[in-house]
Amino acid sequence: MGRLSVNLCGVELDNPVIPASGTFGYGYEFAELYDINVLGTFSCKGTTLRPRFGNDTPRIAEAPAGMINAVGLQNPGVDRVIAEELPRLKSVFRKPMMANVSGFSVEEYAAVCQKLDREPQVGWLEVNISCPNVHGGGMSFGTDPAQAAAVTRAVKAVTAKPVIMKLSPNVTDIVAVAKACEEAGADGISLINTLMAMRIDLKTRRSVLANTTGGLSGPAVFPVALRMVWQVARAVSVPVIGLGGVSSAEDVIEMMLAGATAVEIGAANLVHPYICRDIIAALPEVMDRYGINNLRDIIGGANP
Amino acid sequence: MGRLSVNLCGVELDNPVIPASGTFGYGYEFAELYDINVLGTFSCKGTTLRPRFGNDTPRIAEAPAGMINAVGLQNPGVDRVIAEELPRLKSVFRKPMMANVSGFSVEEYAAVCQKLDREPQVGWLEVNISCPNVHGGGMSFGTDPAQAAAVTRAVKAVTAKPVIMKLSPNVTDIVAVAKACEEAGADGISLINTLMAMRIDLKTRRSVLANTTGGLSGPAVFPVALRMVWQVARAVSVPVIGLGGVSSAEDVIEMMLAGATAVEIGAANLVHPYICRDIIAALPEVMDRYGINNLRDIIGGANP
Amino acid sequence: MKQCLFTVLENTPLTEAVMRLRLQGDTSAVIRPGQFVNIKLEGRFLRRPISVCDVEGDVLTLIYKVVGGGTEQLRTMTPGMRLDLLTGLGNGYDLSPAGDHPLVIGGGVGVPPMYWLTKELLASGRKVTAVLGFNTANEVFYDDMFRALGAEVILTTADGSRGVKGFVTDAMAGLGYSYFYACGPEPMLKAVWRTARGSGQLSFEKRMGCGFGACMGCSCRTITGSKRICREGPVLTKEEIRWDD
Amino acid sequence: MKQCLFTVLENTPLTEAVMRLRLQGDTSAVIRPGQFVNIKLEGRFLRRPISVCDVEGDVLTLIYKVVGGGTEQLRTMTPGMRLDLLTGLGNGYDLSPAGDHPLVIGGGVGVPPMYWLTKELLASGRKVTAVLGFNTANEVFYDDMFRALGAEVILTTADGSRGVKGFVTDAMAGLGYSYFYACGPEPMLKAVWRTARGSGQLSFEKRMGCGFGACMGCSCRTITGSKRICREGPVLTKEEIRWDD
Ligand SMILES: Cc1cc2nc3c(=O)[nH]c(=O)nc-3n(C[C@H](O)[C@H](O)[C@H](O)COP(=O)(O)OP(=O)(O)OC[C@H]3O[C@@H](n4cnc5c(N)ncnc54)[C@H](O)[C@@H]3O)c2cc1C
Ligand SMILES: Cc1cc2nc3c(=O)[nH]c(=O)nc-3n(C[C@H](O)[C@H](O)[C@H](O)COP(=O)(O)OP(=O)(O)OC[C@H]3O[C@@H](n4cnc5c(N)ncnc54)[C@H](O)[C@@H]3O)c2cc1C
Ligand SMILES: Cc1cc2nc3c(=O)[nH]c(=O)nc-3n(C[C@H](O)[C@H](O)[C@H](O)COP(=O)(O)O)c2cc1C
Ligand SMILES: Cc1cc2nc3c(=O)[nH]c(=O)nc-3n(C[C@H](O)[C@H](O)[C@H](O)COP(=O)(O)O)c2cc1C
Ligand code: FES
Ligand code: FES
Repeated sequence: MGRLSVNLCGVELDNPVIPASGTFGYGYEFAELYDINVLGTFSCKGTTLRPRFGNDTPRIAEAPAGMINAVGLQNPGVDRVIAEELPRLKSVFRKPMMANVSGFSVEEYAAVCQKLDREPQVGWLEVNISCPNVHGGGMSFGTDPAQAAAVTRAVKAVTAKPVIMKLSPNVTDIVAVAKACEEAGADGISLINTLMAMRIDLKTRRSVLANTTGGLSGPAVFPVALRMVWQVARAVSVPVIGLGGVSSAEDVIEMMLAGATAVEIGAANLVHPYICRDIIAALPEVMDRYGINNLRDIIGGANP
Repeated sequence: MGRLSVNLCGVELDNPVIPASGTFGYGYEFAELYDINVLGTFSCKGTTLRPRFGNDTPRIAEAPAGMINAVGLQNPGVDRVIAEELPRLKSVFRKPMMANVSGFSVEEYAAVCQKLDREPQVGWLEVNISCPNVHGGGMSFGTDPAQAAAVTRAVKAVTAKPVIMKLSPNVTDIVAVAKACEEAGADGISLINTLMAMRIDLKTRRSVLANTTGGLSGPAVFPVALRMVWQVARAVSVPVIGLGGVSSAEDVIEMMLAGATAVEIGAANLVHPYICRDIIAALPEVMDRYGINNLRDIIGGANP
Repeated sequence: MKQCLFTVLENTPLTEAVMRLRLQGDTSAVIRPGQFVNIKLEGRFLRRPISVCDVEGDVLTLIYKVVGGGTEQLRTMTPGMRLDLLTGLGNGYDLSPAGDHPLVIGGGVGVPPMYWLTKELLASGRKVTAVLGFNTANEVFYDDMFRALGAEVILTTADGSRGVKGFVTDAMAGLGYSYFYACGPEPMLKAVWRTARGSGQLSFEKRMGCGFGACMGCSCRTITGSKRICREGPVLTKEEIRWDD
Repeated sequence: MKQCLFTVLENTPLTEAVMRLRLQGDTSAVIRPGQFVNIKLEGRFLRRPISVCDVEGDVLTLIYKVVGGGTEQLRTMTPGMRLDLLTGLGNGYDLSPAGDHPLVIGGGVGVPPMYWLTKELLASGRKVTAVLGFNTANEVFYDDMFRALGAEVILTTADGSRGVKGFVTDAMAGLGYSYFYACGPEPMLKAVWRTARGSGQLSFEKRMGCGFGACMGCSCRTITGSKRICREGPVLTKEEIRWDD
């Protein structure tokens, strides 16, 4: 057990650093750049029941200290993920991976998870409940504790793997959503997904995004993410994965002090492709600087 | 009527630029720097019934492209504002000013507004409903449409001045809160206040803020603010004031295209004390660049 | 793909808004004309993608137009300053089907990538005709550079202030060529796609999150399925392109 | 207060972590020792407040300790670079009650503002004793500069590696003086406040949003009501200070 290791829902991670869903593909683009086995694990592109092209383009915009995306869950669908992506990944990644799952109805979530449950490469299911709920008026599953619980229960019923519910920050009371997921059986909580945002192009007088709005991520959201991790980690007893704007070893430690057992890194991968590797390499020295022997000792270690 | 003028709840503004509450004191610090009569108007420090020192210090923290504050409504109380601040302001500002009001119960809001209603210098009441509701379990008035409506009604009952309800962005459904305020009689809506946030000091392993959490503002929040202005402006028929991270003439125009009738500037004043004056000076040239004859023509002029 | 620091050698105006940037560094990942680099600028979150105009040893030439904050900032770079680049991005042009007399078509800032392509096509013993389109005479750049390479150059300007009056497609009518390569604004590409005889390759632009295939920000639909412009593109063949609007 | 661009003349280390920065620009708003400037750094949102150590004509001397990202960035500034400063912030020390032999007490990076103060006190014909406290010998700076001005200097180090072993208050015991001025870390100020005989002025630090009175970020309670450290401070009189903890 190294200085960096943490235990995420019963599975030991060599370190808490996890590339976030949607910013690391299915892993092998980055495997061309560095040995991705240095990672704790990684969360794959959000996978849905059917293949999706996603939203129209443009679906990326620049923001102060961040970016907005409206990719809209482009993915080949769970069957091709299992048939093509996972086998391809096997040759470059020998650790359990985190399967990120999305859906537009409770049944869809369950169907995708049931299929992924059979895959030995999948270590955790990360269930993204910020997608719009087509049967529930378009608001996301993640904005209503009762619906969040319903998704959690449906997924838990079809899988023996640890289920991590990934929450949307676009809510009044993040603790209520987290607790509802925990009570419904979630094995962990990850947060935050993106903050709903928009930019208008002054020349065209239209949204920069074809989808009108999109999700803000990157350093800009870090203080909001940290606050939510802090609130949720104190309210639930399952592990919390912290993410949102993390881009340095110091940020990883700050998230862990706030209560995160592991830390995901999203947008930063897009701009600095080696950042996860570099953060893992930098952690021991930064830990020394702040008198930290083992990362697992500091989880939730901050005082108000 | 100049190229920059707009009409805010029946009162003509020379231009839409308004320093935001809490970042411009009661005006006269800035009057030492430039003639503040160039402003559309300004919103004064949040005023409460009784004097308040505010939260303990430290109550300021740095964030990526922004800052966090937990000042906690330090102000001398409405009676001294009327007795001392307004007379002092009179000598440097000859336009109607916007009185920003806070409270911890519906009665307090009403009591402060009733007193300010008698002051001829006050052009608008801007009612900040993001303060914690001490009688309602600590959640802010701004997070529940019914309570937001209750404050609006109570305030409208005691004043003939235009009432602008200032909303908190820490909600699932900003449109619901805005509509509740409009239905309860609000003459305008301003948004956003700060996003609840936190930072932890790695050396002390404590929150950087004595108050643990604080409010994020500055460029980091601009895309979130713009999205909310866009959503609210399409849902209500009263004027909307847009704010959150505005720091250039381009940002002012972007907010107006999203639906803002006027635009407030907060944190940017603290770092660039002349910024409001400079933005007003820059607007005509930037308008020319984007083919805008009169600012009032572009309010809500963007397409999805 | 490689991430490397490059040193600015030159950053000079070619026209009022178009600049030539010459950079020195590790160019080993830059292997094909039509590829691009992605440039990190201080204080901007996303990198800015710019096509490779030329590469000679460890010197990279980029040509960019100042259109917004990032390119405005790039304009202020002076020799000796350093830039963090991702290099060797995108598929680039496939030269093998070019035949003996390919046509290269560039419009505006679509001209620069055609320069290196033309050089390579000529180096392989082919004859090249280059149709270069601009809006107006004082926006023209690099036509002399193409001539110096040995290409036949046909210049067009929309207002007729230099060369053929009209669009690149006007100049193409009646030309004989074995294959074509095109880069330019989307309306130009669409016109070329619609009117060009025979087969060819066209290079596209999309807003990008990463530039190396990680984010799915730049996807486009083709008749063989979705492709990432940054990885399976920016060059698509005429046959696979699907115009949705 | 003034907002001006200053040019870096010098940025050199005095100790491992402490740097001296000399800047040229419009110093006209800097009128009293104990005032500070607020420095904008590229990529950081809030300005960084630093006390004026000296001003001579249009040259400002600042001394800062590298403690975090902003001061680390400041360390990389080289001569010729420019910095955006707000100058002339804070009340500064009031020299009128100093008497004929004031004591100035500086601890760590509280030493720099005492330099200009000492210079002014000496210029007005007073005798000055300066008690300068540091942690250890290799953190000591500027003691020779105080001596060169003509002040009597008593050096203290917490570990006794130079000068008197102990804290500034240890060195103060038994000294005769007409008035005192102090700047340093809060525990030092508290100890000075508790043990110093007679009257004096003490200078405080607070996290700041603006530095010029606009945000109420830096408020502190005094016996005469709340004061903004950036405007009614950073200098408070011994008599008005309230310690809440
Ligand atoms: C593969 C590729 C190759 C390119 N090659 C060149 C070239 O050789 N020369 C050249 O002048 N330009 C080229 N462009 C366009 C260039 O990337 C944009 O002009 C530039 O990013 C604008 O940045 P800005 O900050 O000045 O503008 P802003 O409008 O402020 O940029 C805001 C955001 O939008 C993006 N963006 C804006 N315009 C475009 C665009 N046309 N395409 C993609 N993203 C855009 C920016 O990258 C940034 O993320 C290329 C684009 C792509 C995708
Ligand atoms: C009136 C005044 C005068 C000062 N004079 C000097 C001086 O002459 N020499 C010197 O070395 N230091 C001085 N300081 C302290 C100096 O401002 C901080 O060390 C510096 O801001 C740290 O910035 P950073 O980015 O390196 O650290 P970080 O910890 O990364 O800064 C994060 C944030 O906290 C603030 N902060 C951190 N430490 C302090 C502090 N001690 N006081 C106030 N804000 C702080 C920063 O300004 C920034 O907003 C003074 C502070 C004040 C208030
Ligand atoms: C381009 C892009 C695509 C994303 N796609 C997904 C996704 O498919 N599923 C998901 O749960 N989150 C997705 N996210 C959200 C990220 O996983 C992460 O929650 C968010 O970006 C905040 O982290 P960051 O600030 O480090 O980027 C995506 C983010 C980006 C930038
Ligand atoms: C230091 C500070 C103090 C503030 N005090 C108040 C206040 O008293 N009342 C209020 O309604 N908003 C207050 N705000 C919020 C601002 O008015 C504004 O809504 C918010 O900061 C977003 O705008 P910005 O990003 O331009 O700063 C304060 C903000 C800051 C930074
Ligand atoms: S820009 Fe990220 S996949 Fe193409
Ligand atoms: S720092 Fe803003 S009032 Fe003092």
